[in-house]
Amino acid sequence: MLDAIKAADVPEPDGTVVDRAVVRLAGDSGDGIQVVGGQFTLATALAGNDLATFPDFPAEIRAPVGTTFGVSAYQIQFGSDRVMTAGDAVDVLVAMNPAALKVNLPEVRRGGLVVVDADSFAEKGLAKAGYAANPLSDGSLDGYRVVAVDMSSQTARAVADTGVSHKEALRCKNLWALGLVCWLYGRDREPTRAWIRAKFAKTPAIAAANLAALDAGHAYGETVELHEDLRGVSVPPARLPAGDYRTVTGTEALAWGLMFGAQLAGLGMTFCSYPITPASQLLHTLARQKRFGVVTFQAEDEIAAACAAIGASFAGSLGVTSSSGPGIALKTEAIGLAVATELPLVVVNAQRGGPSTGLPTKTEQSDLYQAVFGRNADSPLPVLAARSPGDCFDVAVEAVRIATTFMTPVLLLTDGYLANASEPWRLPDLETYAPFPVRFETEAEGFRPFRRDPGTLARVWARPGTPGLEHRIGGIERDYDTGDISYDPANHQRMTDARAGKIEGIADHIAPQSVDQGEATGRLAVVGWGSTYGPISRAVAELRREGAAVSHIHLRHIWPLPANLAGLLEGFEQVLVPEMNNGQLVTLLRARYLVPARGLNKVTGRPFKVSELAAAFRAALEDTP
Amino acid sequence: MLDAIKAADVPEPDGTVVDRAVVRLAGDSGDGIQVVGGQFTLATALAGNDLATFPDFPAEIRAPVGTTFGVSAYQIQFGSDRVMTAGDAVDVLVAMNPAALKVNLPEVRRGGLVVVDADSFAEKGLAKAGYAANPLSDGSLDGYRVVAVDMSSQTARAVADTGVSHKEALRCKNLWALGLVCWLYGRDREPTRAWIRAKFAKTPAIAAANLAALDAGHAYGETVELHEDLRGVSVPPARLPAGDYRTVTGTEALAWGLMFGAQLAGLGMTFCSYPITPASQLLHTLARQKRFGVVTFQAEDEIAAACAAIGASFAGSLGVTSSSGPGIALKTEAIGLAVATELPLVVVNAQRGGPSTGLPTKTEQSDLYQAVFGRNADSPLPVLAARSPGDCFDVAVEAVRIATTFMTPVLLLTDGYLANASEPWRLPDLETYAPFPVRFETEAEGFRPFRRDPGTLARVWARPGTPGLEHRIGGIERDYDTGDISYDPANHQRMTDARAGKIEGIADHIAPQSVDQGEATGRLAVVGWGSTYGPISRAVAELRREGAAVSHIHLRHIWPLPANLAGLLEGFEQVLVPEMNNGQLVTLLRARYLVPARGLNKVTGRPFKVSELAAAFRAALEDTP
Amino acid sequence: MTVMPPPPDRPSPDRPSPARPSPKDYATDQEVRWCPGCGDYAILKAVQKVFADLELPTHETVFVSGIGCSSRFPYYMATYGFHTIHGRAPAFATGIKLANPALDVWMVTGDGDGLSIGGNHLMHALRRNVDLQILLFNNEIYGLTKGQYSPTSRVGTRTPSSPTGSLDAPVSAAQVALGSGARFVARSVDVQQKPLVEVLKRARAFRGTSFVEIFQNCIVFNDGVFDGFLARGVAAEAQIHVEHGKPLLFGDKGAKGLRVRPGSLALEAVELDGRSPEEAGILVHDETDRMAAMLLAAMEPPMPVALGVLYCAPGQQSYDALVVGEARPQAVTGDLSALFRSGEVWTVE
Amino acid sequence: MTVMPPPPDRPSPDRPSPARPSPKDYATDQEVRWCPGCGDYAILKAVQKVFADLELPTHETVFVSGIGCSSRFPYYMATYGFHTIHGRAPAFATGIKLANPALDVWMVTGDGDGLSIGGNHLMHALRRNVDLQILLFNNEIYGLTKGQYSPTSRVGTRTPSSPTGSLDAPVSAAQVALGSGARFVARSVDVQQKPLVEVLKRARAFRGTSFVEIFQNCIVFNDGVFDGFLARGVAAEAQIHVEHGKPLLFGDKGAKGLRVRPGSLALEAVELDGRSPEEAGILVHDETDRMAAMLLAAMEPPMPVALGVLYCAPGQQSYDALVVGEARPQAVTGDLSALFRSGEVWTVE
Ligand SMILES: Cc1ncc(C[n+]2csc(CCOP(=O)(O)OP(=O)(O)O)c2C)c(N)n1
Ligand SMILES: Cc1ncc(C[n+]2csc(CCOP(=O)(O)OP(=O)(O)O)c2C)c(N)n1
Ligand code: SF4
Ligand code: SF4
Ligand SMILES: [Mg+2]
Ligand SMILES: [Mg+2]
Repeated sequence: MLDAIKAADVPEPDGTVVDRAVVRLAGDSGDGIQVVGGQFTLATALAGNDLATFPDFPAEIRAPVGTTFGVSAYQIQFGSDRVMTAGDAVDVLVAMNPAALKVNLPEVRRGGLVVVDADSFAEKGLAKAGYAANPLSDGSLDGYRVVAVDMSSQTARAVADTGVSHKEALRCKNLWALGLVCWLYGRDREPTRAWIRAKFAKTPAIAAANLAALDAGHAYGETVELHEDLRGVSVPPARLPAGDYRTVTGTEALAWGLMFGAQLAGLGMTFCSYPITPASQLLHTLARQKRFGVVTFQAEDEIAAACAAIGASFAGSLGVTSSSGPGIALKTEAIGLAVATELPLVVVNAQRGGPSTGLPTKTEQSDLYQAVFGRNADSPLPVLAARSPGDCFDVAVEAVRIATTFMTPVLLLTDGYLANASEPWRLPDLETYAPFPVRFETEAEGFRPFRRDPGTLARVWARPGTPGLEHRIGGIERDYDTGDISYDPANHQRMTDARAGKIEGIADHIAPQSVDQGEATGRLAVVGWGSTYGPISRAVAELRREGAAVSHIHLRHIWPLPANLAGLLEGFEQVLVPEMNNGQLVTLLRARYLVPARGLNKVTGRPFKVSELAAAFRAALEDTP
Repeated sequence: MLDAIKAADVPEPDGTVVDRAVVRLAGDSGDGIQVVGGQFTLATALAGNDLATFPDFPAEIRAPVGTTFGVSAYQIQFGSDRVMTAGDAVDVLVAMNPAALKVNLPEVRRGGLVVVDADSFAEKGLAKAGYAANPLSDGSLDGYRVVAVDMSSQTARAVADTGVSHKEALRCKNLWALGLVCWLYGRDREPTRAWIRAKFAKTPAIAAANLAALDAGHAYGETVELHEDLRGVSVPPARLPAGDYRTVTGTEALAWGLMFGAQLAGLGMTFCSYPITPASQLLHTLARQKRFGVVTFQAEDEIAAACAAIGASFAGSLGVTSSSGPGIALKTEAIGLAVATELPLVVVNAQRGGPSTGLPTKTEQSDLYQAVFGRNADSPLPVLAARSPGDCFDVAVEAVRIATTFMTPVLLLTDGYLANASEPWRLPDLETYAPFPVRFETEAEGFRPFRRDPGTLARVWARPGTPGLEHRIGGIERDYDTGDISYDPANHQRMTDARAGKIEGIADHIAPQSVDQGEATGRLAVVGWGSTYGPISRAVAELRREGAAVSHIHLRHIWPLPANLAGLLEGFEQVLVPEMNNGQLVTLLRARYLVPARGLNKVTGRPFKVSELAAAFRAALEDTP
Repeated sequence: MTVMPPPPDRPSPDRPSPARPSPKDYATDQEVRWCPGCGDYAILKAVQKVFADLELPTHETVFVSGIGCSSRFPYYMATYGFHTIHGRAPAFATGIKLANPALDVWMVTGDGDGLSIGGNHLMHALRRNVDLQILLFNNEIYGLTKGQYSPTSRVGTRTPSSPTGSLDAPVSAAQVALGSGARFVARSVDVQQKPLVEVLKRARAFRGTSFVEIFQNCIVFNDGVFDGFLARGVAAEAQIHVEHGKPLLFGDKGAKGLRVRPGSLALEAVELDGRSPEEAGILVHDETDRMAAMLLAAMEPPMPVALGVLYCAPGQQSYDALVVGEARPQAVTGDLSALFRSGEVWTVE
Repeated sequence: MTVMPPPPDRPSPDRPSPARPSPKDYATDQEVRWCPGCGDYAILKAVQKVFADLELPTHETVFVSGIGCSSRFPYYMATYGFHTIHGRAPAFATGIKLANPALDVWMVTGDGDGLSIGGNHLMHALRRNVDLQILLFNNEIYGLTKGQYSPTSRVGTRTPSSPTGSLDAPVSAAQVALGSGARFVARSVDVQQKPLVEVLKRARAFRGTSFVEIFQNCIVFNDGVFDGFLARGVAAEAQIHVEHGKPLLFGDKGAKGLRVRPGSLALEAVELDGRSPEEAGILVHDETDRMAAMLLAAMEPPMPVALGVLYCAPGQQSYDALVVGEARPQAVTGDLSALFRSGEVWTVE
C-alpha cells in the first residue's frame, strides 16, 4: 500500500491544526456521494465547526456509469471561524473513479490530497473517462499528494462476513470513503452509525455491511502506517454565537420561513408549483408538511400554478408559487393580474443558468431584470433576495409580511446554490418575531374592495364566504373609489400612481440598509445581493485585514431599494457590484442614484471564488479614480 | 331650423381660411362612425392636406344602444403644414346622440362647433346617456357653437324615394353627417360616392339611399341660410414633399414593411399569431396576402404562435409573431429559446394600457421594460420602436434586416395609437432599399452550426433539407465551437459574452442617432420614442418658434442604443423624456449614460396633447438647473 | 339493461329563507354590456333563476372566468366574482377550491377561452374532478376580439383571420371533455330556458367537475350558426333531448329513436312506425355509460344533436375534498419549533 | 361487416441507394445520456431501424422535442433536430411544417411534456392534423426532474411531490388523442421491437398527425410500472395486439377474443372454447372505426391492454398541405408596389 502514496513536491502547510479545510467527494451518480457528503456535514457540524456545503449534481439523471457527465460531487468547507462558502480550492479530493478525478482535479489546490479508488483505474474505466493514459502513473498528478487505495477490494473484504452480495458490497464503498475522511479530520462516526441503523432497519445485513465499510475506511487511516502527509488534521471548533444549531439547506429554511410567515399572518398556505430544477425541492419539502396545514398542489404547468396560487389568495389563503427562470417567464402574465387586483402572493424563483434551458443544474443570478422589470405595463412589485441558506428563513418571513401587509405579489429570489447548499443554522427563537396578523374585512357597511389603508396604501382583503362583502374584481382597470371597471383616463393615471406609490412606500416599512462589514464611508463599497454573500464577505474581510477601506453592503431588498441606500453609496469613492450575471443590479443602482457603479460579472454557472473577488477588489483600489 | 343654432359667446378666430382643423365624429358603435371617418379622411387627403387620424373605439363590442360605453369616435386633424397628431382640442364635434355628446364634449375647445342630432335628444336617449336634463337647453353648452339639427328626420326625408325601409333609412344618418362636414370644409364627395356605389353594388336601393343622404347633408349646409359661424372653412393644401401618396394605418404599413423586408431578405414569411386587441389587425391584414407568399397561422395561444414562428425560422422562413403586452408576457420563455439558439424572429408588440387586461382599447408605451429586460437570464435582444403610422413600414424593414443579419429575435414596439391611426404616406421607391439577401449555409465541409461571422458575430443559418448540414440545436448551453451541448463553465462565460457582444455590436450597424429638430447642443433635449413623436414634434416646434433652445431626439433603436447618443445627450443642460408610461426609457438612459434625465409621464390611455407637452417644456426651461 | 338514476350527490342548502329570493336578487348594479340580442343574456337569466330556485347564498358563491364576452359574466352576478386572464380560469378556480372547499365555485368560459388558449387547464380540471361547475358558452367564434374563428368554428368559416375560410378541423367540446376524463358532461342552448335551468341544477348537484356546453348565439359575428339544428322548422328532427332512464326518442311527437346498429358500435336513427320504443329496440339513455355519451356527443347532422345530461358518473370524491376535505383549511398551525428541531441539533454555549 | 385495409398514403422515398443504410448510419457522435437500462434506448433502436429499413434521407428529416429525458431524443438521430422548450414541441413542429411541408417531421415527447404542460398544443396539432409523427414516451413519471408523478401516473403513486400517494385521476393518452380528433392513434411498448417498428412505419405512412403512445420503462423512478400487463407471466392474457381486418384475439394461442356485449356499447372478453372467431362473435378490428378505437383505448385490466394501430382514418389532407401545399413556399414575391397602390393614391407635385 505504502508505495501507492506519492509525496508531492509542494509542501503541506505546517502543523496538523488548520483554520479551515475543503473536502470534495466525487464519484458516479450511483455511488451515493450526496449521502455520505450529508453525513460528513452532520458529523462536522456536531464537532462544532462552522461550515458551508455545495452539492454539484450532474445534469443527467444517471448517465452511463463511469462517464464524466455522470459525475456527482459534494463539497464542504469547514473551519474554526465563519466559513460562508464551500471553498475556492479543494484540500482533499476523494475520487471514486477516473471520471470523478478528471472532472474534479482542476478544483484541487496544488499540493492538495487526492484519494482515489485504484481498483477503478483499469483500462475500461480510464477509457470511459476519456483518459488516454493512466493519470496515476503518467505524471499528471505531479504536484498533488496522491493516495491510490484499492477501495473496492478493501470494501469487499471488510463486508465479506455480513452476507451481502458482491454488488451490495460494492455499494458500501461510499461509506468506506467516509470512514477514511472521518479519520482524517477526527470526526465522530456515531451519528452516521445511527443513521445507517435507522435507514437499513429492515435489512440488517445491508446495515451491517455499511457499518463495516465505515469502520474499515476509518481503520485504514488509523492503522495503516501512512505517509506522514496523510496524518490526521484537526480543525478546532468555531466560535459561533451561542444557541442551538442544526444544518439547513436553503430549501428547507425557505419552506420553513414560508410556513412560519403564514403562521405569523394567521393564514393557511396554498403552495402551487410545477417541478423544475432547482426549484422542485421546495415543492417536495412542503408536500411533507400537510400536518401543519400546508396544502400543496402540483399543477399542470407554471401558469396554472401561479393562477391557482392567486385564486387561493383571492379565497383568503396565502398563495405561494415557485419555479426557476423559464417557469417564472410563463407566470409573468398571471403575476400582472395579482399586481392589478392587489392580491398577496409570494413567487419564489430559484435561479439557474440561462438563457432558455441553459444550465439547469448550475447557479446564476440572472433573473433580477425579470423580477424587477419582466412584466407588461407598469407593474411594480417588491423583490427580495436571500443571501445564504439560513437567511432564506428570514427572507421568506419578510416576503410573507410584505405580501400580506401591502396586498401585493412579492418576488423572492434564491438560486441553485442556495437551494442545495447547507450551513449551520442557529434555531431562531420564534417568540421574538412580531406577528403580523391579517385583518380580513368583515364590515359590510360602506364596503369598497379597493378602499386603501392610508398608511400602507394596501387595499382591504375581503374573503369569499363573508356575508355582505360580495364583490367582483378582475384585470380590467378598476375605479379608484368603487373598484368597478373604469376606462376613465384620469382614473387610470390615479391607479397607476397608487400602485407605484404603494410599492415605493414599502421602503419606509423595511429596515434601513446596513453595512455588513466596514465603515459607512470609504474608498470602495462592494454592493452585492443573493448568494454572492459568502464569497464577497470573505473577500472583503481579507482586504480589510490588509487595511483597505473597503465595505460590504449586501441587499436583501432589491425593490424598492432601502431609503438610505442613496446616502450610503455617496459616501464611497467607488462602488463595485459583483454579480453572477452580466450586470443587472448595477443597472438598477446607476439608474436610480446616478452613481458610477461598476459591475464585476461572472457567468460560468459557478459561485465566485473568494480569491477572484479579492483580486478584483484590489485591482479596483489600485485603479484610483 | 335657424333657431336651433345658438351663437356662442366665445368668438370664432377671424377668417374662413385656417391652418388646421380638428374634427371629431361620434356616435353609437352601430352608427357607422369609423366608416364615414375613413371617407372623410380620404377626401381630405385627396384635397392635399396633411392629416392624422385616431379612431377611439369603445371597449365593448356593441354595448346597448345609446349608452356612454358604447360610444365610438373618430378624430382627424388636417392642415396646410405638417400635422402629426390627431389634435389636442376639437374644432368640430358631430355627436349622433346624447351619449356621444356627453363622452366627447370635454374634447371640444371652448368656442368650438357642436353638431348634434336633435331627434335623439328625447327623454329616453337622455336617460340612457345619464343626462338628468337636456344639455341642449340647460346651459351646459354655453360657450360652444351648437347646431342641433333633426338629422334623423332629415335623413329619412332625403331617402324617402329610394324605397328602403325606415330602419335602413336611419342607417344612412352617418352619410348625412358626412355630407354636412364635407360641405363645411369644401370636400369633394366624389370618392365617397364611388365607394358607396362599389360597396352597395348588389343592393342598389341602399346605395341610392346613402348617396341621397350624403347629398342631403351637403345640401343642408349649402342651402339653408345658416348662422354665419357655420360658414364653410377652407384649409389650404399642405406643402408635402413631392410624390405619390396614400393614407395608411400603422397596421397596414407594418404588414407591408414586414413583407417587403422578407422580400429584401429573399425569404418566405410565416406569420403566427393569436388575436388580441390591438394587435389582431396585423393578423387580419396579413391573412389577405397569401398570394404574395405570406403564410399566416392563427395558433391556439400566444406561446404556440411564438414557438411556431421560431420553428418556421429554424426551417428557413422568416418567423414573425405579434401580440400585445399580456400575450408578449406569455411568449417570453420562447423568445429566450430564440436568443439561445440564435434564430431570426420578429416579435411585434402593439402596446395597450395595463397592467394585466388593463385598458385593452387604449394606447400606452409601458412595455419597454418588458421588451428590453423581460426575460429570464442574460438574454439581450434588439428593440425597435415605430414613431408614426408611416414609419411602421421602415421600422419593419429594419427589424427584418437586423433579425436576419444578426440571427436574433427582434422586438418591434408599436401601440394602440399607431395600430389604428392613419396618415398620408408617401409611397416609397422600393428600388432605393438595399436588399439584404440571406445566405443560407450550404457547405458541408467543416460545417459548424454556431460558426460566427466575424463582422456581425451572427451564426450561420443552416436550413433543414440541405444535405450534409444535419445538426441539432436546443436551449441547453451550446459549445462555442461545435454547437454541441456543453456544461463547461468557461464556455458558458464565452457564450454569454458572445451573445451580449453580438447585440451590442449592432450599434455599429445602424444609422447614428439624428436630432429631429433643433441643434445638437442646447438647453433642453427632449428624448422620445414611439408614437409620442407627433405631439413632441409639434410641441418642440412651438417652443422653437418662441426661440427656446430645445431639441427633439427621437429613438428608433431602443436597444442597443445608437453609439453616438451618449455624446449627443452630453451637449444638453437638461434631458427630458416624455413617455406614456411611468418612466421606462428614462431608466435606460440614466443607467447607461449616468445623465440626470427626467421623466415626463402620462398614463391615461391617451396620447399626449401638444399643449401639455409645450407647457412642460417651458416649465423645464424655467427651472434652470 | 336496467338503468338506475344516479342520485344527485350535493344537496341544495336547506336553510330558513325569510322570503324566497327572486332572480333579480342575484343581479348586480353593473350595466350589462353585451350586444343587444346576444345569447349571453339568456344564459344569465337562466343562471339567476337557478340561484333563486335553489335559494343559493351569494356570499358562499364565487364566479370565476377568463377573458371573452362570455367571461364578463361574473360582473353580473351578485356573488363573489373573479374575472381573471385568458384561458386560465380553471386554474384559478382550482386554487379557490383548495383554499376553501366550502365555496360553491362556478366557472364561465368561451370556446376560445376554454378550448383554445385554455384547453389544457380545462382538461386537467376535468381529470382531477375539482368540484366546479364549468359553463362553456360556445358561439363558435371569438366574440370579444371581433370575430376571428375559434377551435369550434366549422371548416370554411370566413372571418377576418380566415378571409377565404378556416382550414382547421374543429374540436367538439363535449368530446374533448369526455376524452379528458370528465365525469359530468351536459349540453344545452342559450334560449332553451327550461332545459338549461334543469341542466344547470343537475350540474350544481354533481360533486366534482360538471361540464356544461351551452350553444350561444353571437348575434354580431356568428349569427344563426346553430340554425342547422335550432331553427324552428328543423328543431324537432335535429335535436334530441336525452333523459336518464328514458328511451332516446326525437322527431315530431317522438316518432323517431336511436338504437345501436346491430353488430356494431354505432347509433342509428329509426322510425318507430307505431311500435313502442322497446319494440323498436330504442336505446334507453343511461347517463352513467361513458361510451353511449361519446356516441351521443359525436352525433352531428343528419343525426340529431344531443342535448341534456349526456354523462354523469358520481360517486368519486372531488379533488379538493381529497386534498383538503370539506371545510376551509385552518391557518398554518402546530409547533414549528419542533419541526425545525426534527433533525440533529447541537448546542453552542 | 367488411373491413377494407386503409392504404398507406405516404410512399416511402423511392431513390437509388448505393448501399442499404444500417441503423447505425442514423446515430450521431453524441454519447447517449440516458440511464443504463432506460427504455428510451430501445425506442431509439427501433426508430433507427425504421429509418434504415425505409432508407430515409437524414437531411429531409427533422426531430423536434420538448424537455424531458425522452425529449433528448433528437440529439441521437443524425437528422436535423430541435430540442425546444417544455411542452411546446407541437407548435414548433407546426411552424416547421408550415415553413417547409416537404420536411419529414417527427416529434418526441413525454407524458409530462406532452400531457401536462403541453396538453393543449398536442390537442391542437391533432385536431388540425398537421403532418407529423408524434411519439409520446409514457413512463408515467417525470424522469428528468427526478421522479414526480405525472398526468398518467396512477392514483396513489408515491413520489417526492406526492409522499403519501398522488390523488389526481390520470388521463389516458390515447383517449385524450381520440377525444381531440386525432386521425391516427397507435400504441406500442419500448421493448417490443418488432411491433414497435411496424407501428412506427405505419405512423410515418400516414399523412396527418400520427400519434403513437409508447409505454416506456423508467428504470430509475418508476421501474416495472407496466409489469401488470408486460410481465412475462401475464403478457399473453393482459395484452391484445390489434391488426386491421383480423379478429380481436388474445390470450394463450389466441384462445380468447373480444366481442360486443350484446345489446350494449361495451366490449367483453370471451373464451373461444374451440369455436372459430366468427362463431364466437369476435369483433374484427376495423381501424377506421373511431368508437371501436375508443373502446379499445379505454380497456384496462382485467381487460387486456390494446396495442398496435387502434385508429387510422386517412383521406383527409393534412393541415400544412391545406395551408401551403406540398412544397416549400417561395420567398415573398410579387409586385408589392402594386399592393401599396391598391387604395386611393394622389400625387403631390
Ligand atoms: C393572453 C391573452 N391573449 C389574447 C387575448 C385576447 N382575447 C380576449 S377574449 C379572446 C377570445 C374570446 O373568445 P371566446 O372565449 O370564445 O369568448 P367570446 O367572446 O366568444 O364569448 C381573445 C383572443 C387576451 N385578452 N389575453
Ligand atoms: C418551463 C419548464 N417547466 C418545467 C421544466 C422542468 N421539466 C423538465 S422535463 C419535465 C418533465 C418531464 O417529464 P416527461 O415529459 O414525462 O419526460 P421524461 O423525463 O419522463 O421522459 C419538467 C417538469 C422545464 N424544463 N421547463
Ligand atoms: S360580440 Fe357576440 S358574443 Fe360578444 S357580446 Fe356581442 S353578440 Fe355577444
Ligand atoms: S430517469 Fe428514467 S426516463 Fe430518464 S433516462 Fe433515467 S431511466 Fe430513462
Ligand atoms: Mg366564443
Ligand atoms: Mg415521463
